[in-house]
Amino acid sequence: MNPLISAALVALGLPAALALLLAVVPKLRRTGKPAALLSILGSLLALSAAGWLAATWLHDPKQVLDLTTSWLPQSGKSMSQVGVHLDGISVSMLLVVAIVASCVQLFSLGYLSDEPAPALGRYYAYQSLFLFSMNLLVLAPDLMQLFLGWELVGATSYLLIGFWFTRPAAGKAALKAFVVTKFADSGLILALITLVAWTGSFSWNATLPAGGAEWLALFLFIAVMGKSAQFPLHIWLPDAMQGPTPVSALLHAATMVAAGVYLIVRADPIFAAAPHVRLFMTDLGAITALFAALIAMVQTDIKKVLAYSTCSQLGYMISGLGAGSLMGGYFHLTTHAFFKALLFLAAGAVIHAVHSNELSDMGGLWRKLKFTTVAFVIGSLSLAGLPGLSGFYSKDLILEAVHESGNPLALGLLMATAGLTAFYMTRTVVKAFFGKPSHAAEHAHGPGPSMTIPLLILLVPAIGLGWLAGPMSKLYGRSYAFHLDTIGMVTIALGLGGIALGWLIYGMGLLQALPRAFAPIARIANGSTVDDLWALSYSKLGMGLARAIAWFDRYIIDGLMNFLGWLFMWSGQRVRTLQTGNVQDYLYAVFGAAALIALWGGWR
Amino acid sequence: MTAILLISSALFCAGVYGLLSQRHAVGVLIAIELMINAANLLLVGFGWRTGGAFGQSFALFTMAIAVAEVVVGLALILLMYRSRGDVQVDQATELAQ
Amino acid sequence: MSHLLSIIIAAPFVAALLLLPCRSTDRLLMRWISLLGSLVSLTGSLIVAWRYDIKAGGLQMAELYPLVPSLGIDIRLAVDGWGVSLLLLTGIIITTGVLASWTLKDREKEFFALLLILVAGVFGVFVCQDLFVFFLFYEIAVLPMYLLIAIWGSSNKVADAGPFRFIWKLFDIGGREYAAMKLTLMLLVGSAFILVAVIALYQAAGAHTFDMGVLGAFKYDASLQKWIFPLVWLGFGTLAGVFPFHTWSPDGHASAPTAVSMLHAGVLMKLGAFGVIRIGMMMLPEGAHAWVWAVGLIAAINVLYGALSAMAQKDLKYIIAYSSVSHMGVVMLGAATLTQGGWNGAVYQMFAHGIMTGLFFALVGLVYERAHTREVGKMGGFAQAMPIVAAFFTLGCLSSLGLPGTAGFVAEFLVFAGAWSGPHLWWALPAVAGAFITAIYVLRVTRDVFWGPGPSEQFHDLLDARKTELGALWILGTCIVLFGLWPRLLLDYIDPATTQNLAMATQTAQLTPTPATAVAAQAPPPVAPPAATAAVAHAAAGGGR
Amino acid sequence: MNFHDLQPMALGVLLAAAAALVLLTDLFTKPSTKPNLGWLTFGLLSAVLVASFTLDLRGEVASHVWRGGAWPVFLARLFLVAGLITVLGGMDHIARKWTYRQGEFYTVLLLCLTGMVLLPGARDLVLLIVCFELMGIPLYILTAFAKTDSGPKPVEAALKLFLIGAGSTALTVFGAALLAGLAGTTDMSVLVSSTLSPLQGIGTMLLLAGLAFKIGVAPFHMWVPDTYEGAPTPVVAFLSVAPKVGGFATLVMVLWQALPRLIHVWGPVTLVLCALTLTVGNLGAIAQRNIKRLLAYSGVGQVGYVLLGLLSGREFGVAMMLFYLAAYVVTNLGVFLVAHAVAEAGDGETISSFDGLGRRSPWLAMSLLLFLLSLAGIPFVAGFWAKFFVFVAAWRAGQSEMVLVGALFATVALFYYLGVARAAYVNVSAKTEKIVVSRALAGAIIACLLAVVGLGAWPSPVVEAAMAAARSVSGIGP
Amino acid sequence: MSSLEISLYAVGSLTLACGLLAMGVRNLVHALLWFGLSLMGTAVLFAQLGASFLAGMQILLYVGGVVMLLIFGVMLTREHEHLGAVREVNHRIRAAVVSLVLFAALVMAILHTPGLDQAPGLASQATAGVTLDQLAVALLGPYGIAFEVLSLLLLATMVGAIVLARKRDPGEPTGRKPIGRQNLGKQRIEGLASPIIALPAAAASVAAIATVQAPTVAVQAQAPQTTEPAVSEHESPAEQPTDDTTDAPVDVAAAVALSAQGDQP
Repeated sequence: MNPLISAALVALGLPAALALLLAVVPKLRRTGKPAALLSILGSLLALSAAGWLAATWLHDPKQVLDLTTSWLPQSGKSMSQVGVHLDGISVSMLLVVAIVASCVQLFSLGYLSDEPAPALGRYYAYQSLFLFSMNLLVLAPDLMQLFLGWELVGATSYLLIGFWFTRPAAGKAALKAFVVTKFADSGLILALITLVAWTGSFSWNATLPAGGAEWLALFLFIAVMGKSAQFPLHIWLPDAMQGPTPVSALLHAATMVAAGVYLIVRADPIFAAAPHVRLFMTDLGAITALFAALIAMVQTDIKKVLAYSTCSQLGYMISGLGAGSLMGGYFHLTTHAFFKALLFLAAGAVIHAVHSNELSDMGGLWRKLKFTTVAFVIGSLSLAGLPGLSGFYSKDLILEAVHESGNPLALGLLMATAGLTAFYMTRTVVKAFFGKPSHAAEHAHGPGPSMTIPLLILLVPAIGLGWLAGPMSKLYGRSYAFHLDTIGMVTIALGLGGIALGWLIYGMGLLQALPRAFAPIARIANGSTVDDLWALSYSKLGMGLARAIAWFDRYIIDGLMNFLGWLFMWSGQRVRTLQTGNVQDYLYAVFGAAALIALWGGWR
Repeated sequence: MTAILLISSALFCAGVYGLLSQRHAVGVLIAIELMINAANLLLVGFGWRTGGAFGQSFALFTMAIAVAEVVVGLALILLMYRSRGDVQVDQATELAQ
Repeated sequence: MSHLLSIIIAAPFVAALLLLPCRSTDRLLMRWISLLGSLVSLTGSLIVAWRYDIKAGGLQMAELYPLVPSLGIDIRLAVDGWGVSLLLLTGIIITTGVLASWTLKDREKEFFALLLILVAGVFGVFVCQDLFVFFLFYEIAVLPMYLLIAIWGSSNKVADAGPFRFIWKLFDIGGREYAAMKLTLMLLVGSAFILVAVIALYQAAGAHTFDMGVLGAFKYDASLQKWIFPLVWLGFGTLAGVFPFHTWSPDGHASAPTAVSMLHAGVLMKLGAFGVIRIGMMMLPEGAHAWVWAVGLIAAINVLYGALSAMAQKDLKYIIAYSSVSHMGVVMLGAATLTQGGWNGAVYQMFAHGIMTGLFFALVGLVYERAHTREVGKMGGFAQAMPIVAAFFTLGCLSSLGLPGTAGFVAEFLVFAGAWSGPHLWWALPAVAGAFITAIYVLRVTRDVFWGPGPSEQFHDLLDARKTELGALWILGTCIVLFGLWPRLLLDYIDPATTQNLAMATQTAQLTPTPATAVAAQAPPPVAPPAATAAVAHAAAGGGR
Repeated sequence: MNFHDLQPMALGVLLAAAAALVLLTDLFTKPSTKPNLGWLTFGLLSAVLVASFTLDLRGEVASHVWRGGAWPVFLARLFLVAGLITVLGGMDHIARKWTYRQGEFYTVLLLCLTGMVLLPGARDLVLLIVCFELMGIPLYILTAFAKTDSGPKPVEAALKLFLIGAGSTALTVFGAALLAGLAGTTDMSVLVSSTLSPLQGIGTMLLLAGLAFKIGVAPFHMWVPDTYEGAPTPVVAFLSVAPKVGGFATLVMVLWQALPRLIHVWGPVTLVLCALTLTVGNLGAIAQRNIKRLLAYSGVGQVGYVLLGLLSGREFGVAMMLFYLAAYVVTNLGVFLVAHAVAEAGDGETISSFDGLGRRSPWLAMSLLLFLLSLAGIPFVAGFWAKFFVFVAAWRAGQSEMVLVGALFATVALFYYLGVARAAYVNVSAKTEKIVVSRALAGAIIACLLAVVGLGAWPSPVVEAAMAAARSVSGIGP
Repeated sequence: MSSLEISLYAVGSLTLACGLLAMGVRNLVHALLWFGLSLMGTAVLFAQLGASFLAGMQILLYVGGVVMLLIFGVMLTREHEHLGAVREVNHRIRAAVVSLVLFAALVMAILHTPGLDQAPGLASQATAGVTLDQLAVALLGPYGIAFEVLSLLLLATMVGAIVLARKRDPGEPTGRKPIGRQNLGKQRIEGLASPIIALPAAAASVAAIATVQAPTVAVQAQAPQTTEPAVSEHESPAEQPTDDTTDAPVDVAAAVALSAQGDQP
């Protein structure tokens, strides 16, 4: 067996084994810290395997390795394969996932130190399960295994969001997250069954009948909208912040939400043949980006800001992919994974220190948490697209692609979003770290080593990844040459302008008129009409229909059955009263019947 | 032969009429005897028509059966009288519905 | 002639007989006897699975015992791929059922005896190849239900409303005797239809044997098939919870004690679906072909209807009962597609849903035993008191909404794929919508019952599952995950059997196998059990003119 | 006419002798030793039953007036079994209630049995009617045997039975007169080829009406519930079983044997009567509170199925009908004896008197359940095979709708049978003391139980015997 | 319309009239009398049809036996005067409808049945009818078995009627309630008297049975007196010894009356 494949199997199998072990052996799980260390060890091993794979692929990007076995036999042949498929795209994503996952697991050790032991054990069981399902998704040889990983990731996100199940809000959020994603996943199911109906297997580069790619792409995109929180289905992402911050960092920033983008990248042959859908993607991505950015501006909870920012960046990636530049979308996914994870973990450190998510409780933290402030600032600068940092390069690629695809509307929206992103990140940085310290921020205490090391690790790619664009493009099998043109210049200007504006308003307290202008947007955001729309449709439409049908079943159909029973009882009663007890009537019956049949006998 | 048939049928129907309208147990017995008598008449008639002895012997047997029934009937009527005090057939509705 | 199959059927029966003499005081002995009986059957079905030669396929381990030779009725046992998986399911469910009812208090002797007789009937149906004895076992499987529910069941109140309000005066709707009687009568009306169909088939095929192989291969004329199929479909469909005749299942399951509802929803409803496919579709191809649109339509309604009404229920057991109706709809939908994928999915769903419902009802039994209420509104925050039950309940929920990695997904996916590639495309849509709605109400129940702050003060003795119940939960839990992650364990058995059976169902129907599944249209006649003695053509076949 | 050529009728003769013997011994026994009269009758009956197996009963007596063969022997065995179980079951009751008139009871019973045993062989209309009456009249006497000891009910029951019975005899005689007269002879084998005429049609109908009374077919069944409720239970057990078999045997011989060419006349009428009987029988039983009235209606319902068997063809239909009757005899006797045992324990005859039987006497409850399941036609008990075979026969004769109707009514039937089973097992009653059952009665119930379960498990031998009997009556077999 | 038919019609209509009156009259005894007359009418018809023996039997058996028996039945069960033997009639219309429907069916069938009148035997033996020895040969030839079975029937009827009609079973102590099995033993001493009475009763019943059997055996030789058994069955109660108890006079009279009536062979 090829050592590379065995490495991939280790990356896949080890977290699964750990998750199973922690789940099945309650005693081990209840020990708490040791279980956590075991899980972290597993993720580190997976990281080393991923790293080794990435290294080999870097100097031989065209290599493709497969190890699959039949999973669903049908009439003799096998309908779907399960196993490991290694190529440039999957290896790079594997590395990203491994890095972020191990950092998060390490970080969680410190962040959740005051959790009771069994809960901690349960948390790390979920973490290992998540790592396994994400790897399963990444290494999928065909769309079926991708779907397996896809749903398992959704389930683990449900479990992780609802980790603190005693809190009703967490319960509601977990359910909402799972239901919305499940709703979108029916799109993926439709795609799969169409694919199997046409081609008999689930591989993405099978030949499709004419026009088939359009339908398939549309179904796939519906699932992506759900998972990657695009405009109408984004409502679950902000609520998902109920889960512990490391979970938000891992799932709702770097990996899980990126799965949608990964699906588009993976199923590129299908999307390539579906121009209309790609156009729709670009527009939708742009709209989501702007919409999320606007709402992020008025958020008071630091995690909500980052959540909406993720939503907006995902819009970016999708519109990039829609515009046809696989390189742009996928590279942005990678860079975003790192600096957004960095931002979330830093925010986690802050929350851990201040014990509250609200920006108003923070302020002037740069004195107490020096290193976290540096990390957060670099992360936000990279997000804002400061040239030199990784964020700029990937965002620039996307803007160029959208520009080349000739979609001025989308380009405008995306440019505006770039500016807004810089603005709200500065607002958050200023509100949280500079400004006058609030009461809680007084006695905040610095994060422990287990929290700072992951931040350090994540800082490196957040800064340096931009320069590695060349080798990464070879991995993706696309050409890349960095050149700065007018679009790049304008975005840089917008970014710097946004930072300056943010500093002026929040840092210096000038131009207070602008925040008041944002008030109506705040009302829309908090009211989040889209959210109510979904809730309303569920309670009125869904439950109403359900109650109607339940009533119909119990009182009409069941009623009919009871009526039948009643009818027999009633007729039984009638027959019983026929028996008067008087011999005269009996004789009458006998001879009446005799006369009748005699009449009939005679007539025949 | 049609004469015999007509008469015996009429007698039979008279018996049926009596059977359904009598209230006294003995009355019912009379009706039944009348019906059986009609049957005997019919048998003798057919016997006469075809000349075989089957008619008359069959009639003899029926007579014997009829008498047996009367005897048992009377015994029952006696019992009914003893247990109910009267012999009105349509009052005997102890066993109903 | 191996005697394995008859041992599997006889084991519970013998255990039931062994129970009768022992005194009602030695409780443990009785439990161990019934557990032993079910374990023998379980291991038997495992051995059958082990010794079943997948390459050869077809009917194996045949056995023949004459019963009424003059009419051509003899107990003919054999097992094909489907039989293996369904035997396994029944074995698992009865073992876990016995484990789950370990803490039963009153008259457990009769309870276990009736339960074991019921399961013996079910075992018989799955392996029987003689149409008449098939019907015999079917009746045995249906009958103990009445006593089991009427004596050990529980009553629940139903508000009187709607146009038939006056009936509430006559029956106490929702009570356990009402539920038991309704269940038995509706199932028996169904079996009346089946009886007529059985006789019709027997008569049309020359009235000398009841051997399913012969009756199946016989070419009945199309018009006869056209009116026999609905009889078979409604007859078995009533047990499978087909739409208009499903009303017995919510009341029946809600009133039945734990083990009984586990067995009933878990296995008996599969009996109905198995009957429809085995007799309806395989023996009456033209009939099936003519009526398949109705079966599919009703099945699609079933899925959506069951899911929606489950969403509005307030009693825990009713929710699960309606979800069984919805999942059985998926099975019937798979059967109605007459495609390889659909049938694979249908049989797999029988297995998967059996395990799931078994787990659900076991858990609900535990919760009811401790919290003495099934009102979802009253309960809350149970996870703290009983984490293991909460964990297994969540696993059950994830499986019932079709999360990949659990058995539920594989089955549902195969059915959807089969439906989508089958002649009626739009059936798959309500099914997918149904799966989605299942996700809503199932997870909402988990949140209402288990999550949330601590259990309210009225639930003081909420202790977690003990060892026997734990054993049951572990068996079912591992099955769900095992057959979810690696479906080939079962599909290797089911798939070849489906190819053969489907060939029987489509060979005379001129239904060109749908292009997508490229069914290898080889149609080997089912391997007739070795040297079945030709039934004595009894002299009275002439009958009266 | 010496004894030798009465060989085929040996069973009848033996029974008559037994009756005389019992009557004589009754004279010389003191009241205290009267109970062993019951055992004497039991002994004599079992002796005759054994004789039916050992003696060669084929051949004809007095120039084909009475013909032996498989048909009379099968039915004779059925009657003897019914008689045996009734005597065994009722012995204790009779000895206690009618200590001084036991002898007469057994004599009349034996004479009634003689009539029944001689009935199937009769090939002559006169002999048939006389045997029919010999079966009928003793029943009036037996029903009224409790005289006025315990209230007016038995007498009223007997009176109703008598009045309707006498009326039906008149009908039968008139019908027979018409038929015999037109054909010019009373020999049934000649009757077959008689010329068709409307008068003959009316004669057949009247004869059918007269015979139908005995079986309790729908419009003529009015006496059944009242008589069953009024008369003493052991007599009712016998009354509900033996005359029905006798009635059906007569119907088979008259309709299939003597008047096959008139099938277009009596066929449709019987079909209508069968449907009516099924409906009235099953519906009537639903709302009943008294167990004996319920069993009366259920008996009427069962007659519907037997009639369906009768209709479905001369040979296979009749064979299946015989098997159904065999199963019915054993099951109905069993149920009545269980009801009797419960009534003897002082509980009365309402269904609620069965409450908590499961606890008070488990074996009695178990046998009750099995009997009820057999009546309802549930597998692995005699009743299921019976119903199934009748359905197959009916289907083969083209009555497919009736099969569906029959199957659905079987479900309705299960409703009220389960009602009784529910009372026994589910309901809890205040009384908890064990029900003590006398040895003889227990023996009878166990005998029925073994027969029902035996027939259920291995019906083949009885099926073969029934087929042989059917062949012999339709003139093909011996 | 031969002369025979005319006379048949005449007598027949007469009989019918008496029959109808028997059914319609309000007073029961009158009904009984009319019934007797109609029976005599039938007897005349029998005679006309050549069945002279049968006519004799009819008179003897029906008119003599049955009617008398019924009259006694009425006398015995005469409830207190005010009710009177009246039997007013309800549901009269219903009964009339049924009988008319039946009659219509019969008449229709008679008219439609061909060949009723020109049957072979009609002309030749119009007068002779069936001779006595032919009848006797038939009774003992083909109907021999029926004859024997009939005797069994009459035995059963006799035993049954006696059991039902008697007020007190032989050997039963005078206590009204039938004693249960358990206290049978105690009765032994003072019950000594009962066996003494039982002995002659047993002897009497043996004799009765013998007389019944005897005629049937005897009759096998000579045909005519066949119907005795029908008559003789009332003899056995005659030997019933008059009980020593002072029961109500009515039933003693009944026993005597019954026996008296049956004595004239």
